[in-house]
Amino acid sequence: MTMAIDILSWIMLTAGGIFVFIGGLGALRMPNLYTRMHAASLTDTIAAVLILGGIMLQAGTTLATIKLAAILLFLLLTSPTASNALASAAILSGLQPEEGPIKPREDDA
Amino acid sequence: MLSAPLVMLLKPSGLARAAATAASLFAFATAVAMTMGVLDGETYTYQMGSWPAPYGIELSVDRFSALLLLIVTGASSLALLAGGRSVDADIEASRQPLFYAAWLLALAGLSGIPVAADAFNIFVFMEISSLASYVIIAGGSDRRALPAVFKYLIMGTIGATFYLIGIGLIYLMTGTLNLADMELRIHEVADQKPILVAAGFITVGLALKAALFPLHVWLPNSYTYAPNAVTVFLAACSTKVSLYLLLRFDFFVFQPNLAGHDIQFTAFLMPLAVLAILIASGVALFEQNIKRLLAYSSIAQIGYVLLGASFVTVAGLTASTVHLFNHALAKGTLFLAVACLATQCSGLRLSDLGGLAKRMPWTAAAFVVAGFSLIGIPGTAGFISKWYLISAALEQGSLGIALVVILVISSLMAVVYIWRIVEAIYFAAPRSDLAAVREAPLMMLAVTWVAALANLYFGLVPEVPVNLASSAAELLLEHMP
Amino acid sequence: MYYVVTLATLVTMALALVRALLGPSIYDRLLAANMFGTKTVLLLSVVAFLYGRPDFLDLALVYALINFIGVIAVLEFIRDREGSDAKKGPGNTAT
Amino acid sequence: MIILFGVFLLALLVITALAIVRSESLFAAVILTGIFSLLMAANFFLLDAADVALTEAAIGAGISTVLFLGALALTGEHERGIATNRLLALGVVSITTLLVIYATFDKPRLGDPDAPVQQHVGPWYLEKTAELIDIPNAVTAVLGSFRGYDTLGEVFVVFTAGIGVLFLLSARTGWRPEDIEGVHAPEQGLRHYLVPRVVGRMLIPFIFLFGLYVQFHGDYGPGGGFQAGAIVASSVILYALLEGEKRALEALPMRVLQWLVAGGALLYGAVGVAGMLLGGNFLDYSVLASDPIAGQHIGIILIELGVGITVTGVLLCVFHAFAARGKV
Amino acid sequence: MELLGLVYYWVFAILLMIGFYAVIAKPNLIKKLIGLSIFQAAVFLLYITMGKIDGGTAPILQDGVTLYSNPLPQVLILTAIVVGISTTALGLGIVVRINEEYGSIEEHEIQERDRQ
Repeated sequence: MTMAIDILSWIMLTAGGIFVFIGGLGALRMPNLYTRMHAASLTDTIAAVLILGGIMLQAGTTLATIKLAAILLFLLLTSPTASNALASAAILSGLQPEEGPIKPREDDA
Repeated sequence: MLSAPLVMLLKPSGLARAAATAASLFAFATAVAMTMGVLDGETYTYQMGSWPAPYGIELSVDRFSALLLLIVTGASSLALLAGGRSVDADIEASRQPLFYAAWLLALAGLSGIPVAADAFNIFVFMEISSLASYVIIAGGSDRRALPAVFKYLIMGTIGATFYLIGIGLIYLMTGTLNLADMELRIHEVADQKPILVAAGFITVGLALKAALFPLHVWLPNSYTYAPNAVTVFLAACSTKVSLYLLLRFDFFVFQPNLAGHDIQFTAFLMPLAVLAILIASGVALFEQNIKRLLAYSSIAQIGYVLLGASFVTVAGLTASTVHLFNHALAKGTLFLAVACLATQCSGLRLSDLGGLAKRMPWTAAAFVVAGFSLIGIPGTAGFISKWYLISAALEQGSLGIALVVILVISSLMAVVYIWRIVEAIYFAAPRSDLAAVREAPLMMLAVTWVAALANLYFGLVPEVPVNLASSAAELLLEHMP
Repeated sequence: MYYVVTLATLVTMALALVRALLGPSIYDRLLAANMFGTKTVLLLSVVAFLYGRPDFLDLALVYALINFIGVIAVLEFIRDREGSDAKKGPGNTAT
Repeated sequence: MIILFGVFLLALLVITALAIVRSESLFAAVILTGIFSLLMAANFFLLDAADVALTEAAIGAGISTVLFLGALALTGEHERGIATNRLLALGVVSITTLLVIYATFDKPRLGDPDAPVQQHVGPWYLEKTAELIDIPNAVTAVLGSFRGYDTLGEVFVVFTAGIGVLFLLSARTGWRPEDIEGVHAPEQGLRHYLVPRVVGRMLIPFIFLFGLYVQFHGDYGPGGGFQAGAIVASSVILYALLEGEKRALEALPMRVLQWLVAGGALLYGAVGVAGMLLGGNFLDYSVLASDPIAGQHIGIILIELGVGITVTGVLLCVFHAFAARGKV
Repeated sequence: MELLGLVYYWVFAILLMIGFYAVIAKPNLIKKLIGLSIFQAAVFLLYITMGKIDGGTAPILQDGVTLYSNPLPQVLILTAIVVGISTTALGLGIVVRINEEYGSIEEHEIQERDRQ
């Protein structure tokens, strides 16, 4: 049983790590603000779930697990909220999402 | 137990002038009592929280720090007693409680430094005093006070941070923060690079705070645009406290342990001191605003103090400590007189003051007495310290003679710049718009005269400060190998 | 295995930092800063376990909180500034 | 391995610092400063300084960013001038740096257990904390008791800053701290951002509670008065940001805040004096209860409370002073 | 590994340099304050670095752990951080007032306006 939990948690951790990395790449390489935001916020959430979940499995039923759950809850609440506020602020400021095929811009070269 | 009242002073919570004055006088009384005790050869120590010294924080008052306490609390009390009217003119009533609270914090910080025996504790109190000084200087009604304070804040913080780096490096090598303990433990590692660098950082950092010559740029404007009462207080003591720390660190911690440190100390400080004396006096010669003129004169006087210290002899150190005391007295009186003038006149440029002596004879007379003391006319306190300084310089052989020449030149310069003010006040044609000017408020005048008479008293009966200073000097040099 | 996660997080932090440096708009920087904060939270949680001191998770919680407040504060600031820009003329948000 | 992570973080730190100095937009510089603080805090954490990391995060990344933004809102956000006296600066700076680097060569290597730092006073604290004070967090023990006087001084530094900002910003306009309530336009806060408001409202009590937890758990884990003060203050700041200054000030008026500022400092001092009255030295907590260890516990909890109250009060006063200034 | 142990000190020096440079060379007052906080942060790093001990852990006592890092530097830095934020807050207060009086936060513009 412990073996299974271990394996599960390792898988979650590794997957989390990969998502984190992909998110980072996306935030760097995507061509404009909204796509970058998409990459960053989606992977943020899933990576947080996977990594914190993975650690929780490792920790077992201790105080640490409760704290981890609190962190997770907190991240799940704040991270999308921040992204949402950010996006709406950007739209309100007049930065329109581009439509149609996207051309790479100079600063991303 | 005696230092505890000083600490308790730290608790102002929106109180007005009366409370501030009372607290300040109380601190002054405590300081006097401690000075009496210290003169009998005692050293007070107090362990915070009852933890033994290298672990807990210790306070200690010896002969050197008692002198400083006397200066700080005395200056604050005089300024507060006299300054009421002057503060009223600068700051609206609704803001005054905050102002006085900051004042008390500055007092607490400044008096906390000399009593602390723990390097980091000194840093904390240094920050209290500097933050509070920034606040009270910025209280000035002139908008130029603000950039001046900002510059002071930047330079003061750099100074304090340098000091912190120095302490950090010493702590890194010795593992202790208590000054006495540091002195013992630094011995084993004295020849290693971090200690040398630490000595450099501490010296430069404190020199910055003390407005030692090339690092003085923050001082003139801060003093000029501060509220007058604040100038009285800070001019008399804030740089003095940094000087005290500088001497204390150099003589207690570094001198006994670093080979050749005394030579480096002399070689580094003496030229700076000479330059400070000459250049700052020179600038003062041409300055029009009297507060700024006196501020430059302060920079020159700091040079005197360091010059005395750079001889690394008992006579030299006695001279500089006496001068610390006497200069605080003379400059305090001068600025008090200026504050009196400022309550009645619109501007403080020389041209604004034409013929004021006829209108304000008492203020003018006090100004002259203090001015004489600054110059060093026999019979005033300033004479005593100049005398000690010159005799200490003469001990130095041929170099000393050159230094004496410099001292004489700079005294002559002081004669000139004080004379310019006196000339304006007494002999210039009275300005018509000053006809309505009357004498300063009685309270201010009385306090100014107490201070002026103190200048004369300590000039005629110099035993108390001289004894204190010479025993402080011996104390410093006891630590030499 | 913790190491792998730590490494991935660190690299991502570096990438986010690059994005924060490149800009080009304030929102990009803000996005990067936010991402950076979340990654720090993850990093701290993982390192706490790596050190075997899980009681330090409090820290991660504080970071998450501070990060959120920071983003909100910046947004408020932008809104404020645009309010004042609107009076003066069209604001230029790209930096 | 950990040290490699540390070095990696350090590299990021240096890059960020460079970018901060080079960036022409002050706004970007402030955002980067936030990142810088987070990095710094992560580094502190790797170096075993949990309490410091907590403080740096709460104060450096949170509060100081907010304060800088508050000041930026009142001034301009672009740097206009070019660097002046660059040569002089470079000269002074390189001399300093060379000195520091010169000093490093005799320094004990990172983590060397034989370094003098680890020999003298440090271990004593660790041993005696368990014996004399009996709380797990040695940092809190040293802070609160062994070096309680420093902490007292520090509270007064904060206090001074609070007084200073209030004093400065009350100049001229005839504005008094108590007036802030009246000067606000009704539509404040992030009205058109619905989601953050809802979520924020949900989170605020939680943050507040968490602040209290950090306050009172400081004896056992990382935390204590400063951190808790900063967290509680940030929860109120969040409230002010979301609901508008006015609502926040209705909940916690300026007068109350000023009492908090003074009260915390007074509480700290009172504990010290109580120690004296009961026959010990200033800040001697052992005499507060019949059992010295219990006395130490009471003393530390009380002074931490004093610290927390003052820090909260000052940070909020400063925040409101900045925020209100713009609207006058 | 020998040199790696000194890297922290070097980074301290570099950060010190960056912050110090900003304080001296930048004419913008807010930039100066930002520089000042980097400058101070560098010193914090120095202190924390010296307290670290190999194989040690944070000085929060726990059963079964015997080696802790030195708590004292951490205490000092807690104090120093708070001192730092106090200085920054006060500095910002002054900057805001300067901006009100002069309409600028650039050093040279302020000097010009004083000459008028």
